[in-house]
This record gives sequence, structure tokens and C-alpha cells, in this order.
Amino acid sequence: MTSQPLSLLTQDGTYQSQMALPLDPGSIDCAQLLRDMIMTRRVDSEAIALQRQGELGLWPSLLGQEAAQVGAAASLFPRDVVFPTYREHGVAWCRGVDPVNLLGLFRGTTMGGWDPTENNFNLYTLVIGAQTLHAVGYAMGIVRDGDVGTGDPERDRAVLVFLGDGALSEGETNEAFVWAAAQNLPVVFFCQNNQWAISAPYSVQSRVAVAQRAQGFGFKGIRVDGNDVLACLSATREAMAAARSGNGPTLIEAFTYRRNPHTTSDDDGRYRSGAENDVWESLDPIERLKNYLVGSNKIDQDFLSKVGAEEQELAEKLRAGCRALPNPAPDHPFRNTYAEMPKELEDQMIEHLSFVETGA
Amino acid sequence: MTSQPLSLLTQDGTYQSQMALPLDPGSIDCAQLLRDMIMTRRVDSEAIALQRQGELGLWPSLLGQEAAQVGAAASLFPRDVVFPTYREHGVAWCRGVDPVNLLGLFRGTTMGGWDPTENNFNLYTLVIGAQTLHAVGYAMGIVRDGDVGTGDPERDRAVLVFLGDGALSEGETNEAFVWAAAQNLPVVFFCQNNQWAISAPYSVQSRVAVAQRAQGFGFKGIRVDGNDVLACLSATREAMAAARSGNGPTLIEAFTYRRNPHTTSDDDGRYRSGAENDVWESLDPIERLKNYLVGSNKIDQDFLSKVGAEEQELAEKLRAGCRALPNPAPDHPFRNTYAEMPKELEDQMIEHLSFVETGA
Amino acid sequence: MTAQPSTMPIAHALNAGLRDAMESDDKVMLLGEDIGQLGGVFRVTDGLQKGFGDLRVVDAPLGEAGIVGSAIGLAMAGYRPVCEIQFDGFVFPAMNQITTQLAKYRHRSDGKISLPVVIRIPVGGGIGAIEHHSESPEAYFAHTAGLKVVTPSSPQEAYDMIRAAVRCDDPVIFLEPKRNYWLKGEVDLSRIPGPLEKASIVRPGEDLTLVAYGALLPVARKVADVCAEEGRNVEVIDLRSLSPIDDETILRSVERTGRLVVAHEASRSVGLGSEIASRVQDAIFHSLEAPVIRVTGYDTPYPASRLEEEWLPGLDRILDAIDRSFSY
Amino acid sequence: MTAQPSTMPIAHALNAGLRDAMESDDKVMLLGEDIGQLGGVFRVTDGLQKGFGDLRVVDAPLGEAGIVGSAIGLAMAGYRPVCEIQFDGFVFPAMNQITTQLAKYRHRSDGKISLPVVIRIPVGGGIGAIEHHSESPEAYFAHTAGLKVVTPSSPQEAYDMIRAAVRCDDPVIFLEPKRNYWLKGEVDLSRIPGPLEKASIVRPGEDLTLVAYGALLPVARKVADVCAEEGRNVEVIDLRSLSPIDDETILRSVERTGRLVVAHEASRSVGLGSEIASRVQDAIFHSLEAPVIRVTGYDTPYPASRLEEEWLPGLDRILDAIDRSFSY
Ligand SMILES: Cc1ncc(C[n+]2csc(CCOP(=O)(O)OP(=O)(O)O)c2C)c(N)n1
Ligand SMILES: Cc1ncc(C[n+]2csc(CCOP(=O)(O)OP(=O)(O)O)c2C)c(N)n1
Ligand SMILES: [Mg+2]
Ligand SMILES: [Mg+2]
Repeated sequence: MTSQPLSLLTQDGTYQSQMALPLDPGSIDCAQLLRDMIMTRRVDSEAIALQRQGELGLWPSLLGQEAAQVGAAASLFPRDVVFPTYREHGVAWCRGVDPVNLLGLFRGTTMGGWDPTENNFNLYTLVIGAQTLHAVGYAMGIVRDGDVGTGDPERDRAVLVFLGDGALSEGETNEAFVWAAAQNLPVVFFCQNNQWAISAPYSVQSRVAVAQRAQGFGFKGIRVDGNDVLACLSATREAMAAARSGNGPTLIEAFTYRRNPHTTSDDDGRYRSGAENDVWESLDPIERLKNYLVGSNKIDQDFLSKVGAEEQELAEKLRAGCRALPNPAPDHPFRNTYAEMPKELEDQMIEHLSFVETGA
Repeated sequence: MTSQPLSLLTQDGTYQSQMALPLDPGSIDCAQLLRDMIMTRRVDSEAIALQRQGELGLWPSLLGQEAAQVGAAASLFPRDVVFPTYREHGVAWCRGVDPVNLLGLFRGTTMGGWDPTENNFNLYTLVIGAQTLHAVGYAMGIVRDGDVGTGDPERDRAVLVFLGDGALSEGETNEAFVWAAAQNLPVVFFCQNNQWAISAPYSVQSRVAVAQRAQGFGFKGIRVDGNDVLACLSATREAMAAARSGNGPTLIEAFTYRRNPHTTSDDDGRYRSGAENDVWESLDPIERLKNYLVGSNKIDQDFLSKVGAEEQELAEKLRAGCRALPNPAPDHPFRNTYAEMPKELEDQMIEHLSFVETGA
Repeated sequence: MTAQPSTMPIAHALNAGLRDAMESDDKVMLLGEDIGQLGGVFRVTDGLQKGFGDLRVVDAPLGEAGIVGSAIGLAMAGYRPVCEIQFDGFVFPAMNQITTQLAKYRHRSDGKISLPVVIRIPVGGGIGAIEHHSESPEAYFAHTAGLKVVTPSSPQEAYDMIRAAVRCDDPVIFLEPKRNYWLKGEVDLSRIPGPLEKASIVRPGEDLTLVAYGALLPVARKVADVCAEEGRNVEVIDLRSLSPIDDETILRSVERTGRLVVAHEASRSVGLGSEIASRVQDAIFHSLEAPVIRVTGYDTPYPASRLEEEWLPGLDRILDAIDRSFSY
Repeated sequence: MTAQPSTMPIAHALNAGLRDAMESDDKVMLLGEDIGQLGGVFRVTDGLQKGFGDLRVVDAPLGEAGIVGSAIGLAMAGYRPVCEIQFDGFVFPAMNQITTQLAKYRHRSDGKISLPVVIRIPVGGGIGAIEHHSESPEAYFAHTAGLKVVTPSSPQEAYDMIRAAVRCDDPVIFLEPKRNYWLKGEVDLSRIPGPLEKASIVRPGEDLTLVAYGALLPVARKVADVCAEEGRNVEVIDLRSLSPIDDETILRSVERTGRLVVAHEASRSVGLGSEIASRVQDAIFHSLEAPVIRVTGYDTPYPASRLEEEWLPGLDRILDAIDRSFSY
């Protein structure tokens, strides 16, 4: 019942075209994709290191999912809008969110960390599935703005929402599918099936592929190799183009693997063997793209050295930036609960600030 | 994308066998089905009359859905368990629930009205979709009792849960699909697609048939003519047999029509035309079965007279029974909130009863 | 729109308020089950889809999480959605979106993002309804920081408050006392709505303060009438805003009267009455001549409708509480 | 099982209690996300799937409505399911099943059907967690008639109360103070659990009553120590049962002391503190020498963890409230 995920690149870097994944690789800045994937991985590994040093409370690693995220993100126009889960550091990177700002949530200095409107990249959502409905609502807004199906490439836009395989089981996610389908909304659901929801293997959620879910709601589902950045890019580009032009939603399943524990707090030795991990390490998405680019002489050692230097710079910026993230002011929660602070809350704030001041 | 609902009987009463709907009509007591449908309709029309007379606050009519309900119910063994919505008066009838007891909820004398364990027929559920999860849980219990797939016809059992087309949009219903599929539970979802959820036509919920939803979750969906009692019986019997023998869930869509307003409080003239109703009146499920039975000489006038007399008796019983339904005692809510009444609640009860006594 | 005050029931006043809001801001839109051609089961949105089209008045799929969740997304996209939850008992599937998303988003975004979403809910009992159609869920919302919770008690308040709620940049839970939908009153359609969060003294008095809201306001007025005959001047306060609570108005009143009774339909424990009692005894301990007394629904599920008349806090139970207050 | 008291943290005491409950009744089963091989994110169910199999310890699909809804069905089928909600902030998708179904079913069935479902939820802040992992949702449940709501504060209480909760024929919301999961104490594994709904005086005193529960108990004890140094004898009551509330124990205490402070982490408005204050001032108005004072989380969303230490009610804020009480 479950078909093989579609791919364009073999692990050794051979490009094989696919009817279902239209792409002209010559038109793609593949080196940029590689750079984004490398930088993304560095953000991730630096954050893990910062967590180990006690600078972050927790970090959800994306190791192994770089192709899925960078591929999906590469399909976006600036005016498209993204709703992430808590693991889309690669998408954030591609959208231009300062990676230092990704750390605040996990350092405990903020609940958000960036202005969602600045890069059309919304805040991380920790409640599984909740963001799928926000994406649907935003897409309804796009329809009402008349920014769909106009044929004007400067105007049409769509929403890309990320979710995990576990999120497929939440009622809210399925309601999002209902709304998107019934109203033919410009929204693309991008599910990274990394095969685990913390300790639950995908079999706890379902016996059929993620992509198949869409059929039940009457829209298109497509299953791609999530470790193949070109496959992810092609599928998402097609889906976003369809959404922008008024042809409704798509569910993309990027079949991949969460190579690290769920978060730095998780102990995955309790529920899975390293052997599985070895297999997926051998399917590393960065190596795959590198093999392709080196094999076809699209990049050289110079390029890789330059990216290596950039990485280094980024790492230093992250470390310094993390430590420099300002603690929130004690009045922060009070000032940001309502547009205007109610009297009783102001009293509470005054009481609180007096405690804080007296060091009590 | 949406296939024609499968049927066995044409409106003029011709039987046409169907690969997908195995049935030996000779083995079925069709006269009994007809009787149940007629009696069910009478329960309904009497309840409507009682509502008009002010004896009931409200009544959700099943007019037009008798075949779906009686057909589904006829597939059940006594040990199977039913979870209804609020409209399954026909199923209740077939399960042996005293129809007078259906009235209490709508008269305001109870929130329930019968003992769910007596006929393995659970209480009506008004919160759309909520009962689908109870059905799933009950089916998990059956699995844990070891009462599935034993091959012992006295032992294997399954759950039949009813839902409407509108309920397909609730998150909880979809979670029920997730659980039923992933755990391969002995539960059959029977959806009466009567094409309306109050004023919302089915197109508000979905652009594809109800039955197709199941595919997305990886189990079987089947679409039958809901006005054809034999088609409904066959599909449900197959599905229940599969469930009992450990082959997991099925979603049955019985495509039919809600010929009355949503409830007696509804004014359907505001949102639909009578023309649609006329079409569906001409597809009346009772007439259809009658045509078949009379045409094939399986019943005669005698039979119909006898049922007519039974109907009359039932009507009188309902009218008298409704008026005789006891008002709940004023201490009812207090006594039934907890197994043991907490002290503070007892104080509230005493306070309350003193008000009631002094007529205040 | 006319400048002449006209007489209309609460349901029509809400309809007029929504219509005004939609006319004056084309980002205002409505979302809910059966709100289009049917006009809602209580007809509050009657004619609005016809007037504003089905992109602005949306018949929603049957899912409350979807209604509130998509309203959040719409608000992020610059709209001001007004959701209708069909009955009080059906708001619970939306609780996750309301509490973990809607209420917290301003805080999460460090104040950068407002979610001007209104959630209208017909609430309360007394209409002979079946289960889940007579609930009073205000305490869940009033406990949730980040939400405003308001309830009108008259056609004028309904008209004013719904317009103010739509204009409010915070999420507003707008509770409509359903048993009084058809209660008529004068409505001045040219009135500029005042602040949402003010309580109002609807009848001044010196001897005891009676705080009520929503459907109990007419009962509270009647209580005051009866007391007046007995020579007791009861000051009746319409709470209007259940979160935030207008402490000032209540405290100044109780400082004068020394006695306070709070009435609501919702269950007693951890309800609005508890909050008001708790605040008042703390703020003006020495001004109280008697304890604050709550007259509320009991701590049971809402009963079968044959019992509701007695179960609901009514004239006699409130009068009894007042007697008890004076017995101190 | 040993009859010797042994020292263990709350998490292990809960594990032992669940194990005992499963051993003594094979209808007891567990349902939740990651409770099987992982043993739950807090390891409370560690080893139980290994011991009792995956039909009795079920790794649930990622849906809280599904967890509670299917527990209801299992209870109807004669089982006694114990659900785990992974974190406090994730109980809201299950609110519909909890409030409209679980809490009401006994009443709906005219007392014929019991739903012995336990819902375990790690609650509260103070562990440096991210959003939705530090919530205190007790007020939502305590306001809902038909639910029992309890919370242990020590390993012995945890062991006793979880067993009593599983045996209880009513639905029980079982709140586990997560920041104290690793707090150790002696546990007598042969103790027969007492009634769930009793508060307990964990430290007697004559001058002021301090009511707290869950994670604040150790803080309350420390407060009492500090006060004792100042010559003030604070009586500390562990509420244990948040619904129903054991009025008797509180009232008898406050009658003696004349002063009451209530502390909890949840937001102040319409919280448990409001309820207790409200009841006490009503029941023993003349015994109070000062108003009941609440020390609580503020009426804001739970803040970013860098702020939580100060935001949470701690020693100093409670001491300050006690000073204020004595100032009357
Ligand atoms: C509503 C809700 N329930 C439970 C959790 C706890 N939780 C956090 S992540 C997670 C697993 C998510 O798995 P998946 O959707 O596959 O995403 P992944 O972490 O693999 O990226 C769970 C159960 C949550 N965050 N929200
Ligand atoms: C959770 C919830 N939301 C809203 C309602 C109000 N309501 C009652 S019946 C109904 C329509 C149900 O339609 P469908 O599922 O098709 O069943 P039908 O009435 O057609 O049998 C609605 C919206 C409800 N009962 N429960
Ligand atoms: Mg996953
Ligand atoms: Mg329907």
C-alpha cells in the first residue's frame, strides 16, 4: 500500500529524472542549497553544544532532516508564509531569521524570539498540530485578499506549514485538512516523516504512508525522499505553485529520519537501536548533494573552504550571541498579556516589581 | 472521484445482486426489516406530534433514514455494542430499547433514559463526534478481553458506532479513525450521510465522498445506498464480521437524506428547497422494501394490517408513556455527580431541598 | 443606520452591532456553523451573509478547533474574525486553540502580534434545552490570562459591547445570555461604545450590593424591587466584564453598603463568585459587615431541564442570601 | 513488595503505586504517549510495559482527545484506565472529552455507569522548561462538577494517592508536581491508602493557617520554619484534594488561628485560592482576624523560564503575605 518515496538523486550523487518530480537541475543554484544545508547543520550542532554547556535548557536537533527543510524552503517566494513546528531551524535559516534568535526560546529568555512578520516565518509552535489550523486561517486570508490565482507572479502567494509524522494523529491537524480541502485553500502541508514521535515509531500512528492521508480528504498527497534536497524542492515547488494559482492544497511527505534523540533531554537508547541510525547516516543528505555537485563539477574545494569559513564565523556568532541574549525584564509577562494592562494586573506587577527590587 | 452508492434494490422493488454486497435475500427475514422500519417511522412521527403538543422540547427526526438504521442494526449480534448519535431511534428500536425511554432526554426528564448495558446500546451523544472515541476504547476493551478473532461465533464481538456527515469534520472523529486503524480494532463506523449538518450541505465539509475518508487512514470505506435496507444490511454485516474476526475497522457511508428539518426547532425553508425533498420522498426506503416484498409475494395485506395494528398500539403506548415519564427528583443531580456525595455538595443539596420544599 | 433609539431584542441588537462593525471595517468577518443562510440557530447573524457575501460570513465545517484555529490564522493575516460557537457546551473542542494559542500569542510574540478575535457563545440555561445547551463556561476563560471575557445584559449593552469587542485588539470571549435573546429594550444606534471592562451600577442603593451579570440581571433588578418594598435599598451592579473585573466599581459600592451578594448560574466552586468574594474580603476587610455570599448554580452537571427552574439561582435564593447577609 | 519503609523519590513512588494497582487488579491499564519502552518522559511508568505487556501499557497515538476518549470507552467495557498526559500544557486537546463526557457520564446515566478513569498530569513550573511545560491547570478541573482533582506532595502521599485514585469509581485528575518528582522521602509500601478527599495538617500551629498543595508544600514547610524562628507558629495544611475540598480541616484550623494564607502556582484569578478564601470568609466570618490572603502565580501567561524563579510564589512572597495578615 505504501509506495517507495520518490527521489531524484541517488546517494552516490547520480541525477535521475522523474515524471512526478519535474525539475531542471540546471536552473537551480545547487551550491546554495548545499551551503544552506551545511550552515543549518552547523546551527544545529552549535546549539547542541550550547545545550551541553548549560547555555540552553533544551534543543530539538534536526540532524538528518536538512534536505527536507532546505529543499522545501527553496520553493518559497518572500511573500509566501511559513508556519513551522519547533524543529525547522533549516527553514528559519533559509527565510533569513537570525539563528541567534532561534536560541532564546530554548534558553528561556523568550517564548518567541523573532518578529513573525519580518520574514513571513511564524513563531515555533510546541503544541503538536496547532499551527496547521493557523496556516489554514492565514490561507483563508490570502483568498480574501484576492492574492491567489490572479496569474500575477508578484501577487499570488500561499502558505507552507510544517508538521511531523506524530502530528498526523492530532484531531486539529485533520481539521486543518478538512478546511483546506473543502475550501480549496492555498496551503501546502509539509510533513517530515522522521519515523519517530519521541519514542513512538510511526507504526503507532498509522499503517499507511503519511502522504496517503490526503486522499481521504480529497486532495493530493505525494511521498518524496526527504534526504534528497532536489526531490523535496521539486515537490514543494509544484505544490506551492498549485496552491498559489488556486489549485488547492497538497500534503507532502518527506520520508527521512531523526538521527538524534527527540531533544537533548531524550534518551533514545531506551527505544531504538543504533543500527537504524547507521543506515540513515549512510544516507546523509549533505553527502548526497555533495556527491552530486562534486561529481558533476558544480562545486570545487574552494567553494567548500569558503563555506567552511562561513560556518566558523556563524559558530562564533552563535556562541557569543547566545550568551548575549538579554534576559527578559521582570515586567515582561505583565506588559505583554493584554494590549492595555488591566488595573488588577498592574497592581500585581507593582507588587511583583517591589519583590524583585528588594531582591526577595 | 465519488462513486455511485451501491444498492441491491431498485426503487420499484427489483433485486439486483452486487459483487461488493454479498447477500442471500432468501436467508433474511425481510418482513421483519419492513416491520422495524415501519415501527421506527411511527416512533418518529409520534415523537414529532408529541413535540408539537408541547410534551417534548425537541425531536430530531429520522424520516428517510429508516433503511440505513434498520439495515445496520440487523447485522448485530446481541453481544455487539452500539454507540449512537442522537438520531438512531431506529437502531434503538431494533436493539430492544423501550421507545418511551427515548423520549425522556427530549422531554427534559433525564439526560440519558436507559441502561446502556441492558441492550448494549449506549446513551445518545449530543457532542458531535465524541462517541466515536468511546467506541474505539470499547473496541480496545474487546481486544483485551480476547473476544475478537477467536473463531468462536458465541464469543467474537465488535462495536458499531454511528455518526453523521457533519461529524467527519470534527477532530475527535478523525482521531478515532487513527486509533482504529493503527490498532486494527473491531469497530465499524456507520456514517449516515444525510447530506446536511443542520443548514450545512455536505459540500461545506468535503468535496469527496464520506467513504473515501477511510482510505486516508488505511482502512476500508464503502458507500452504499442508504435508502436500501438490504444494501445497508449486507455492507454492515460484512464489516462487522470482518471486525469480529480481527480484520479491523470499516467506514460505511450510507448515502441518504434527512427529509425533515434538523430537529423540530429547525426551519429548513431558510436553506434548502422542497424540490430536493420531493426527489428523496420518491426514493422512500419503506416503499422500496414494500415494493420488493409485495412484488415477490413475501408479504401480503394481512401482514401489513398486523403491522398497522402494532403501530397503533405503539403510538398509544408512546403517548401515554411520554406523559407518564417521571420528573426527576430535585436531589437527582446531587446524587449522581459522584459515587459518594462530597460534604460540600451534600450541604448544597440540603440547602436546595429546603428551597424546593418551601416552594421557594 | 438611524440615530433614533429603537426598541429591539438582544438578538437584533447583536445583529445590528455586527452589521455596523462589518460596514465600518472590511477586515471584520464572521465564522461559524450555520451562520450563513440560516443566520445562526439564534438568528444573530440573520441576513449578514446576504449583505456581505460568503467570503465574509463563512459557514464553517463542523469543527470548533477549526473555527478558532483558523480565526487565529485570519487574525495573523490582518483580519478581525468573529467566531460563533453554536452552544456553550460545544466550545470545549476549541479549548486548546483558545487557551494555548489565542490567549498566549501576544505574550509569545513579545507584544508584537495582536490577535483581535472575538468568540461569541450563547450561554446559560433556562430555555428547556437538552444536555450541553445550557452551560455557563465563563470560569474557564476568566481563569485564562490573555483573554477578555464579557457579557451584555440588555439590548443596548449588546449593541455597544459587540462593537467594542470587535474593535478590541485582544481576544474577547463574548458570552450571550441566550435565555434573554428576545428580551427587548431601547437601543440608541448612534451611541459610541464605552470601555469594555467597566462594570455598571444599574440601580443605586445603600444597604447591600448585588453583583450579577448576563441572564441574571433582570432577576437581580426584580430582587432589588422586592427588597425595596421591604425597605432595603439594594445596589445592583452589572459586572459586564468578567475578565478583567472592574474591582473599583465593586469595592466603592461595598465600602458604602458593607454587604455583598454575588449571583451567577455557573457552578459555585472556583467560579466568578469565588473570585469576587476573595478580592473584596481582601481589599476592604474592615468594611464588610457580613461575609460575601454567593448564589450560584450548584456543583453538579447542569440538570435535566425539568429541574432547571429550581436549580438555577432565582429570586428566592437571592433574597434568602440577602436575608442571611443582613442577619450578621 | 516489601513491608519495610524505603526511601524513594515521588516518581518511583508513583511507579510502585501503579505497579501495585496493576498487580492487584488486571483491569487496570495505562495509556499515554511514550509510556512504554521510554517509561514516560519522567520515567513514572518505567518498566511497566515490560512487566505487564503492551496490551496493558499502551503507547498511544499522538492525540490527547484519543487518549481520554478511548479511556472512557475502556471504562465502559469494564477497564480502569490510567491515562498519562505528557505535560500540563497538552491536556487541552482532551478538554472536550474530560468536561462534556467523562465528568458528566454518571449523571447522564442516572448513576448507572461509573467511569473509573485516572488522568495523570505532570504539572507546574520551576524546571526551566519551554512554553506549555509549566502550566498549572487545576482550576479548570476543580470547576468541573463530576471530576475529582487531587495532588500529592510527598513520596508516601504519591504512593497512597495513586492507588486510591485507581480504586476510585469517579474520574480523578491526578496532578503530579513535576519539579518535585525527584524529591525523596520514606515510603511505607504496606500502608493502606486513606481517603482521597482529606486535607492533612502536615505541621500544627496556632497563629496562622497556611494552605498549599503539590510543589509548594516544601516551600510552605520552609515558611513555617522561618516563622517559627520569629515566634510565629504556622499551621501548614496540605490540601491534597482540590475537588472536593476538605472544608472541615481548613475551617477547624482557621477557627483556631484566625488567619489564613493560601498559596498556589496557578494564576490568581478564579483559582483555588479564590475558592478557599470565599468559603472560609463565608463559613467563619467572625473567626477571621484578617482577610484570607492569596499568594499565587500572576494573571499572565507562564513566563519564559529565565523569569520563573521570581514569578513563582516563593518563600519571600508567602512570608510577606503572612506579615500582612498579622498586620490586621
Ligand atoms: C498536543 C501535544 N501533545 C504532546 C506533546 C509532547 N510532544 C512534543 S514533541 C512530540 C512528538 C512529536 O512527533 P512528530 O510530530 O513526529 O515531530 P518530531 O518531533 O518528530 O519532529 C510530543 C508527543 C506536544 N508537544 N503537544
Ligand atoms: C461539538 C458540537 N458542535 C456543534 C454541535 C451543534 N450541532 C448539533 S447537530 C449538528 C449537525 C450534525 O450534522 P451531522 O453530523 O451530519 O448529523 P445529522 O444531524 O445530520 O444526523 C450540529 C452542528 C454539536 N452538537 N456538537
Ligand atoms: Mg517525527
Ligand atoms: Mg447529516
